[in-house]
Amino acid sequence: MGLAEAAALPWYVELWRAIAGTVLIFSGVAVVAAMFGVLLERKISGWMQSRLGPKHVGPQGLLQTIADTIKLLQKENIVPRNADATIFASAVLVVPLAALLDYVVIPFGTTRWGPLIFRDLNIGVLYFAATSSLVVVGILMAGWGSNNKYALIGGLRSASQMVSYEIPMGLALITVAMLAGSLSTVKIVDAQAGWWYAVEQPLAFLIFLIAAVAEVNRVPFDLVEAESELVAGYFSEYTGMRFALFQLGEYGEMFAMAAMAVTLFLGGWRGPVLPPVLWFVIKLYALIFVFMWVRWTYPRFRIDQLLNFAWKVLIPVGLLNLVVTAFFVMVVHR
Amino acid sequence: MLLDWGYVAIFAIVGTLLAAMPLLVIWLISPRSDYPQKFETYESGVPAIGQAWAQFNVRYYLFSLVFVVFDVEIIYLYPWAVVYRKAGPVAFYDMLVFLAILTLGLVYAWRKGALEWV
Amino acid sequence: MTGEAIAFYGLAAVILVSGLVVVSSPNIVHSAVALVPAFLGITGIYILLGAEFVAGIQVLIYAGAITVLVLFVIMLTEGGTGLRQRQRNEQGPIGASVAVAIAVLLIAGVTHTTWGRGAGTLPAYTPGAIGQSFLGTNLLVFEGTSLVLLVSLIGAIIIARKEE
Amino acid sequence: MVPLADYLVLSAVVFALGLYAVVTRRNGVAILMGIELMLNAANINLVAFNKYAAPGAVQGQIFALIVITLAACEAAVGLALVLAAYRSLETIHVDEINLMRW
Repeated sequence: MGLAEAAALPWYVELWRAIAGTVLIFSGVAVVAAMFGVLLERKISGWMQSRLGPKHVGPQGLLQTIADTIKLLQKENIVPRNADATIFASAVLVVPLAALLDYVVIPFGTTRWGPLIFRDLNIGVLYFAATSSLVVVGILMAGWGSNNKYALIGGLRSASQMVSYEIPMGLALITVAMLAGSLSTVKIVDAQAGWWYAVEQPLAFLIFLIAAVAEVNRVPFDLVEAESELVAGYFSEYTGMRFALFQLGEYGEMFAMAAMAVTLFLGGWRGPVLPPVLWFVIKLYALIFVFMWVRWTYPRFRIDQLLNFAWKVLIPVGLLNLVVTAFFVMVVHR
Repeated sequence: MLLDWGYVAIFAIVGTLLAAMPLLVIWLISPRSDYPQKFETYESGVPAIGQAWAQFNVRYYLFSLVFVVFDVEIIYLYPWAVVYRKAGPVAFYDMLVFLAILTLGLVYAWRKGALEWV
Repeated sequence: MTGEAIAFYGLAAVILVSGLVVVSSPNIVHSAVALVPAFLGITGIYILLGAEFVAGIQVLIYAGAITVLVLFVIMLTEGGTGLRQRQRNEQGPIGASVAVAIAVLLIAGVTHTTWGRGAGTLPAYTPGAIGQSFLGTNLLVFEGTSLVLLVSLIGAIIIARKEE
Repeated sequence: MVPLADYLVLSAVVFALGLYAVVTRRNGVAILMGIELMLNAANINLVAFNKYAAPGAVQGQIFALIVITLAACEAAVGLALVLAAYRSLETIHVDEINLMRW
């Protein structure tokens, strides 16, 4: 992976390295983010509501998600008669793939040979913004392809919500890129050797976190799925493994957002004593815990409140924050 | 640089294949039934009336319209942000003018009610 | 055949196949969705040409924003697939022959010209180079775009909003 | 290395595809999609010339950025026009929008 940049490796070595890295990241996301994430979500939800959560499969219910996956594998694969079969089937691949592509630019740690990252792209942050914007297309495809009223309303709501929150997220990304003077994620982590950007830029951090929660359609911004009104939103019609792939995409995207927040604002893998990868994991799970905590703390927004919040609060604040930060950077530099 | 993107391309291709694998598995092992009501559109148990492919409200369009314009504005800030630390105060005033015009657009959309969900 | 050539012809195939779907599918939503692989293929072409930054913008704007806008408008107007209506006017044969004629003319033109090669190499870090030029030679472009965007935002809102 | 002419041929074919859509489609949205394809074809040319003819500068790429910007504006305004036409005339088929013809 992003280890020692040996210039003259033969092409098949590079090919196998790339394939091995992909398989590693894919299985990591599937097991650590999706399977363990679902379990964690259920356990933490249980803990916050003073109940136990899954308990019976394996020790303390640890194998619950594996049992769920095996169950989903045996489920029937139903395509509704009225659905548009091509779009219905391909949406399943678009959503998880767009989420997975985010992981290319996330530095998980550092070793003696250099940062542990799939590829340190020159335009890392922009790449992240671009790939996560592709999720919207997948969601619209799923919502429209199902030919189901709940699914279509969920898809449309989701699309307008996600595009609205892309703007404040972009403003937060730009603020960080301006401070670090680079779009590469590794350089941004390096620039946080002194202070974390969460300390220098608490406002941008807050904006990024709020936008991240909205981008992954979680409570309090989950009116896309709003189970009490829209059943399951855009994936109402999906059964069995296709449903599981949407879950993979959703949890993969959530972990990617948290990992990006760690990289941009919490100093990435940096930390004393413990090995860098461990630090990264600790910070990642701390943020994931915050996401789950928020879920059980706030009620769901209405769509007008949600869009107002993006356009009339977050974007003006983000713009102002950018200008003020730029001003201070200029003053300090003179 | 091309090597980097070669990796990304392989990531995309292999990732698609890996994501498609469970679909192949269920195609092989999942049960099939020909019970016709299973293929009905789900509407909480009530038979669905008409298609979902009906018309929707124009509000969705207004938001995505404002979004496209702002998204384009933001892409111009990325290259600006990269060079800002090395550039002089000129960069700051450039950005100020740029954002002032952008803010005019936001204020206009706000005043005209394009950001209202009514 | 080098890796670059393989990538180029692969991407060209993706672009042309999805482009064909865009222009010929009777289902208007299929056309709109097929725009996405076409745009992503063109992104790949930009990367082959060393324009990373433009490639990122291409995905962000075309695949992530314009496609969404197009899908929204289809859902707001036709509502469905458009299969019930005739999608093509009576100029089909004429249009096809004009398109083919222009393609042949352009291809003949570009293949019979000897293109000069410029000296120098591309800047290694395109976002930085573009940013520098926005603060120098292309300052007016930088400020001008925001004006263009302001005007089109105002225009589009006026047109799209319901009149009271 | 892939020669410049190959990129130009690709862009010519994409341009012709877009032109075909613009000339033969009845649906306003489909026509706009054709225009997007044509603009993309122009962009391929600009970026290709940047690499092959003037690699020292980034003028071609900046031009491509401007084209992308204008394409976004065009899509926003054009689709707004389609919506307005649909609202007042109940059709988005351009050959039925003939109020101004006599």
